[in-house]
Amino acid sequence: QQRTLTVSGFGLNQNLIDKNITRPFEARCNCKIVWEVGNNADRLAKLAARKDNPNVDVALLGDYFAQLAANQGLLERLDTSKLSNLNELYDFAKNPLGGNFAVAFTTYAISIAYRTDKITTPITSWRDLWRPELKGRIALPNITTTQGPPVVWLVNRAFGGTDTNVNPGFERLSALKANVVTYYNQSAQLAGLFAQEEVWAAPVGRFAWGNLLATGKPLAWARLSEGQAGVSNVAVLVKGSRNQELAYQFIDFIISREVQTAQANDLVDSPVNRNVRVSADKAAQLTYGLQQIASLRTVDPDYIIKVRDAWIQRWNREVAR
Amino acid sequence: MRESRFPIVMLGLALLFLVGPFVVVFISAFSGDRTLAFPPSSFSLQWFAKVLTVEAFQASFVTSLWLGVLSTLLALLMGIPVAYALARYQVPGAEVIRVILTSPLILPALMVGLALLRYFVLIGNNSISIGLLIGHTALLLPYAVRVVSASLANLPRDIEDAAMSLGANRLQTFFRVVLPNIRGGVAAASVLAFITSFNQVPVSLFLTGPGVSTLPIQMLLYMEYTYDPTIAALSTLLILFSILFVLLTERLLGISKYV
Amino acid sequence: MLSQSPARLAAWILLSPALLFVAVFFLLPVVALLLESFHVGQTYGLNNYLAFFADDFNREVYWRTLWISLLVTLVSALVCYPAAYAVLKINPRWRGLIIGLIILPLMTSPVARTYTWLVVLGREGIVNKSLIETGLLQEPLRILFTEWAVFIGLLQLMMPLMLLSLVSAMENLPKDVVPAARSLGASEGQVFWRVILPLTREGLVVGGTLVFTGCVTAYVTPALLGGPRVTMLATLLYQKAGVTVDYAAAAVISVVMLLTTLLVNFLLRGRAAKTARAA
Amino acid sequence: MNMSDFLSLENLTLAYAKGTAAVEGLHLGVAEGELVSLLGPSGCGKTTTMRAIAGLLVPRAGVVQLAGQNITHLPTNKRDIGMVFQSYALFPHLSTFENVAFGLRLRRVEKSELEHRVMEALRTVGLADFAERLPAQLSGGQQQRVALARAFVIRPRLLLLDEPLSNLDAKLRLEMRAELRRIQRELGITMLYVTHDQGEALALSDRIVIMRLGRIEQMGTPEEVYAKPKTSFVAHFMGWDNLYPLETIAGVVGLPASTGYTHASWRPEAVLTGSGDLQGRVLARTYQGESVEYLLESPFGSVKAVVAVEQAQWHEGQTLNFALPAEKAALLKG
Amino acid sequence: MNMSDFLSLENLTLAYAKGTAAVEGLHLGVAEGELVSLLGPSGCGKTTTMRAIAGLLVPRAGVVQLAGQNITHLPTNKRDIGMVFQSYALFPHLSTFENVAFGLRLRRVEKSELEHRVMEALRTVGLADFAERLPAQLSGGQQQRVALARAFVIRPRLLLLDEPLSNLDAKLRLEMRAELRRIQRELGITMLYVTHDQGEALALSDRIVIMRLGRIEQMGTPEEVYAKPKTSFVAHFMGWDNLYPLETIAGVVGLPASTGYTHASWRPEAVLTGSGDLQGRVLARTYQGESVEYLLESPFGSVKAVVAVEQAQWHEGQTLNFALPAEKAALLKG
Ligand SMILES: Nc1ncnc2c1ncn2[C@@H]1O[C@H](COP(=O)(O)OP(=O)(O)OP(=O)(O)O)[C@@H](O)[C@H]1O
Ligand SMILES: Nc1ncnc2c1ncn2[C@@H]1O[C@H](COP(=O)(O)OP(=O)(O)OP(=O)(O)O)[C@@H](O)[C@H]1O
Ligand SMILES: [Mg+2]
Ligand SMILES: [Mg+2]
Repeated sequence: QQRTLTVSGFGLNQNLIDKNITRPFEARCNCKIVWEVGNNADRLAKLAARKDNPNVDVALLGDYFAQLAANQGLLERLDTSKLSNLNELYDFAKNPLGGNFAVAFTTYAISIAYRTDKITTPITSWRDLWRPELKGRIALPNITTTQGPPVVWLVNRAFGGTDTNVNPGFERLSALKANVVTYYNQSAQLAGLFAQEEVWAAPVGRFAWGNLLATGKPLAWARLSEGQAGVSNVAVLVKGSRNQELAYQFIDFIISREVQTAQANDLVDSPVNRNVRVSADKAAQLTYGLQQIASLRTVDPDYIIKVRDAWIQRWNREVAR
Repeated sequence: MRESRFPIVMLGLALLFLVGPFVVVFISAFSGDRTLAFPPSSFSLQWFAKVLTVEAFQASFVTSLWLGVLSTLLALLMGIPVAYALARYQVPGAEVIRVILTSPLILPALMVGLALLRYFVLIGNNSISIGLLIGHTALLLPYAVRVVSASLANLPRDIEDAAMSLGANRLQTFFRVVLPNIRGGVAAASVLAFITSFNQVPVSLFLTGPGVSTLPIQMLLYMEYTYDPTIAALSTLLILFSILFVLLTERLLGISKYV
Repeated sequence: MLSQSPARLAAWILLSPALLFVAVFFLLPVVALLLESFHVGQTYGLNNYLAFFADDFNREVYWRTLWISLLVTLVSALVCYPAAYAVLKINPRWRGLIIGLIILPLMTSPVARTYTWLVVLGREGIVNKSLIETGLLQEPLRILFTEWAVFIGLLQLMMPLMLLSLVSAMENLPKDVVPAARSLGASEGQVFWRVILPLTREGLVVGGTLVFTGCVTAYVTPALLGGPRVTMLATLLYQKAGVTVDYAAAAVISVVMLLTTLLVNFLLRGRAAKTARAA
Repeated sequence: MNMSDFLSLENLTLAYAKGTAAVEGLHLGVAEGELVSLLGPSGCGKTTTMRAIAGLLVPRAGVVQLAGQNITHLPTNKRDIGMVFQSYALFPHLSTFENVAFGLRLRRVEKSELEHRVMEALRTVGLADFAERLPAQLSGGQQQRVALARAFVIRPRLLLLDEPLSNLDAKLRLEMRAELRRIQRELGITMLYVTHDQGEALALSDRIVIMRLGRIEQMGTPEEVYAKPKTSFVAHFMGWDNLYPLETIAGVVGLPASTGYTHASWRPEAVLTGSGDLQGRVLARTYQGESVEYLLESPFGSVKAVVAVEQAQWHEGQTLNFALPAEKAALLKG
Repeated sequence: MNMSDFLSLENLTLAYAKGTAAVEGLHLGVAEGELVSLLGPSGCGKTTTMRAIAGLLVPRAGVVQLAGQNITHLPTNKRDIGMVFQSYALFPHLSTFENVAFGLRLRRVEKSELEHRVMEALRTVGLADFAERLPAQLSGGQQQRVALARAFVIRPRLLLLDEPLSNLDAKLRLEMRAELRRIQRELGITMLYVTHDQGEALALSDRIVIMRLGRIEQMGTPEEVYAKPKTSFVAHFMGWDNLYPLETIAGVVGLPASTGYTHASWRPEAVLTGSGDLQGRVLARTYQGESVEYLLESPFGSVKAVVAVEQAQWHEGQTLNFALPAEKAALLKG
């Protein structure tokens, strides 16, 4: 009987992921991969709900969601000796949460994607989102998404707030309501919103860029004066998984050079394997290279976890209505 | 005898509102563009081809099909005896029984899905597939009871008495006389139940897991991830499927009586 | 008919599988969920409800759900009355086709049906395009992700139920009462107000209950057409249970939904009964 | 058509949708105060004719005149024609009083007059004590009387009744028949009465119109149509059960053979038994209380004879002599 | 109860659920080959009695015996009692042939015999050519004949017929009545026949049982119950329309006043008109074809008289002499 590995993933570009990961891995391991897809919050909720009787082996999560999962005791510590490709990764990717709970398989910048034909003065700052010409034309990530809290954090910073005083950020975001069409729950929704002309500009993670370009609309990736924030996606092993051996093989596989190269070339995920080489024009569409990665202002998962619940409350009350 | 045109105009508007959007989707489904826009700038069949290749759709279509068939069967197996007992015996507390059996219709379906997930799947530690089957069966049971009851009400009791006077016992009477005469109602109930299950979202929403998902849920997911006309093509297929069903069932069974 | 007790036994044998099934697999979990909504620490109380309604975001969601549902019910009644009347008067030859067109949406996946509105109502959608082309609008209207989008989606989703209820109520009008009223001197309008309306009130109640309940509990439409800005009870329920894993809150929302639909159901029925008694 | 006719139908042709005509080229005149019955088998077009008079159906051709006015295209509610339906068609949501008051309210009759007229009408039909009941709380006969009161209280120029008694049981039907006749006499109202029961038509009508396949077959007083049927159809309908082709029977009973007629017929009561030169064997003997009905087998066909019970001495299987008296024969065309 | 009775009901008390008894203390015996009618108004318990005999209702008390065997608690399907229903109760999904074959198939009758017997039965009711039709494709009369064939083809020991003709129209009812009688004679089958139509009961029965409020009011041959009613109820039911308290009428017509009877009654046909020492004013005159019915107003109440049409010279409002011959009176108790 064939073995089955259940992987919880994002679902974005699933067809490309199937091409680059699912099918090659299935061929190699003579097993079957079953995907459970959804946004981070959804999937974390499911992991938590099934804590005592997990039905997922490997989960791919945003870094602070993985941290949340680790805090709730949902994760197994990784035996890194079973990951032969680990040493090819940039150092920050090897143990991003500490305690060997996770391995990062991609990292990405968060910035603003915008329509160059509609917005003639390029967007260069978070503050540009408040331009009157954008009335009813922007989408923000919902607070429960992975990008939600980092965007709040970045905006707060841009308007002079600090980690202990987030009032400037929330006040400004509340004032942004008139410009917001909707708050998105999936980065993937953005492609639709751009394609249907509902939205001209939106903060988004770099991983969705390929998807956005596919709409065929003239789009640019804003170079923000405040700099870009960086977030990693990590792979974790779910506690109680009954397919640990396969799970390690899978994690090792997705950080391998060949997979990381394939994913990068399809603009699915920016690579964290230092041996990956891509052409210059691909590189321009990705968060690529140690230099660029180093320039990102990393958002501290621990901080976000600490403030998230309060932010969700506040967001619901002051922003999302 | 000049009659006011107002009612006809309202009917026309109502129908336009109900069915008009389908036309837009039909046309979008044949788009040759990469993303959804209306009207499309060119036409092709590519999105229909795509529907057939998306694995999630294939798998969930099969799941939905099985789920629909099994839950319909279960609902009928339990519902027909209920309809018969309520129609033919003076059961004490018949009203209470009716309320209990129609409660799945009254309760918000999301609540049902949640309750099953929480207590049946998570706490009771049963598989999601079974939970899904139970949720759907419970939801279809009222339809089965109602539609079969309606057709039993049209079946004169006399013919059962006649069968018994001719020497048939109760079982023989049921299988030789009652069942053949309510098969229209049973067929209508099956169709209605199957369609209801096949289109169900709220109950299924909570009762999906890795590898277990229904077509509507996959469509929802897909729509969150992709904004191309694939869903338009799939919707078109589903609408055509519905038209076929409506034509067939309205002609054969007059299903509008039971909706 | 055998003697009384074997008949009763037979009835129970026929009834018990379904009753057991519903009781064990269905009512038990639901009742557990109901109880959970009252669960506070080790005891029971209304704290969860108080907490839920103390949050003005939740209150806003509740009122929004309520008024959108009521508006959909009202508008569909207003549109469907004349429409149902027309269905009856139309040449029987077309009748089947029209009934078919009414049932068609009911038999189509609500996901597909809601999806159509994404295409139709968008800023590049056919509604905005034609309004702009005819010069009625300068700028495209923002409809998607507003309460109006949810209203329109729900209206289309639920209207067939109202229409069918009213059509069947009118079909069951006693034979010849309309010609009788005409022969007594009633114009068409008078026939409608004095005979048809009072005699189809039951259909209105049934249709109204179906539509209202459907609106309060609908998930797909507010989720797709409203988005997080237009949270409704159903989407909030999903968020609580599926995203924030707050089962107590989710249970509270379920109960609030249930009570709201039961209450409206009860009120509508009460009205109908009262008018019936008065008459 | 007679100029003095109160209601006149001229060359009326009626059809449903695109079907063939249900009624064709109908001419009929009704004098004021007259009660005329339309009698005929199911599907002959009685209801269709009524509907056209009421304005519920637009004629394909022809004219409907009432009191000298062409009303062919007047809407129903402007015609002032009362209707009583087989199904009663009472408004189930209104009390007896309100049912009867319905037409008066539409005419904005002033309150005290309205009450007076409604109660007067209810008294006429003997239902003054039932004013507050809903239709569902009345028996069939009572409902029919409410329908009648509702129709005549508006003082219609004409009252149309479509098989008003056919949903009642036999005893009640007889009672209501008398009642109806009384009310018609009392109010002097012109009535057109549809029925397929010949007894009812005979008992009630000033004139009977016998219809067949959308046309008038014979028209006349009850005595005329009962005693002098002109066609086999009318004869059969009126109970002339012994009907034979003239060529068969003429020689046997001594009637002239070729006179332009096709059939001869005798009522069962006209058959002489116990004497005569014809012979028949008793096939069946049916006791009817006052009389016995014999079914006889004879060389030219079966014969039905009704015999007073005192003279009914023959039993099944016996043979008896009988006669078909030539002077009691009806000679028929077609 | 007679020992030779084929069917006997002894002290039968029947009730629905917890209600009061619908039939109480009924005694009835039916001889083999006899056709007995149960006659009575709606609700008097005729159907209830039938259902108990068929085993569809368990008696609250009493015994049902058939051919000497106590069958009170035998299930319906073991009784071998055929039933024919007012609604026909044909199986809508089965052809005429299969409807008739139903009981034989349950008895596992061998194929060629089954075909033979079914076709035989269909020939008996004249429907051999309709074997393949579905019930919906048959007329009412044909359906009723299928129901009859279906019931007697299993050679039941007893045939129960519950108003089998009441859904047919008047003409057809007469035809089927004769047919039924013929078949009963032919097959020699014992029948219990329920009806509320006195004409039907008179025409068909060997014996008539008149029921009222769940009890037997009178029982006898058709001639007995028609000509010699014992109670007002039976008299009224049998068309003795002129019914007066004995104390009122005795002096007027010269009957002895106190003889233990309470009422005297005359049939309308027994009233003498044109002579006699009583006087009456014509209230209504109803033409009936052969005869005219007069409703007369007299000092002791209204009188109904039926007069042959030739002698019916009086008109409404006129006064005429009449007589109630003492020798034609029925004296009644209660
Ligand atoms: N609504 C209708 N549409 C089409 N044809 C009709 C309609 N109503 C009646 N007809 C046809 O018109 C003809 C006359 O029907 P009508 O109802 O006038 O008969 P009727 O004499 O009143 O019979 P009955 O005694 O059965 O009431 C029949 O052939 C009938 O089939
Ligand atoms: N299923 C039932 N449940 C309760 N009471 C019943 C039922 N059927 C009949 N009855 C009552 O029993 C009494 C006798 O009814 P039954 O049907 O025997 O009368 P019937 O003589 O056949 O009358 P009809 O001529 O109307 O058929 C009536 O008072 C009736 O109301
Ligand atoms: Mg008619
Ligand atoms: Mg009965």
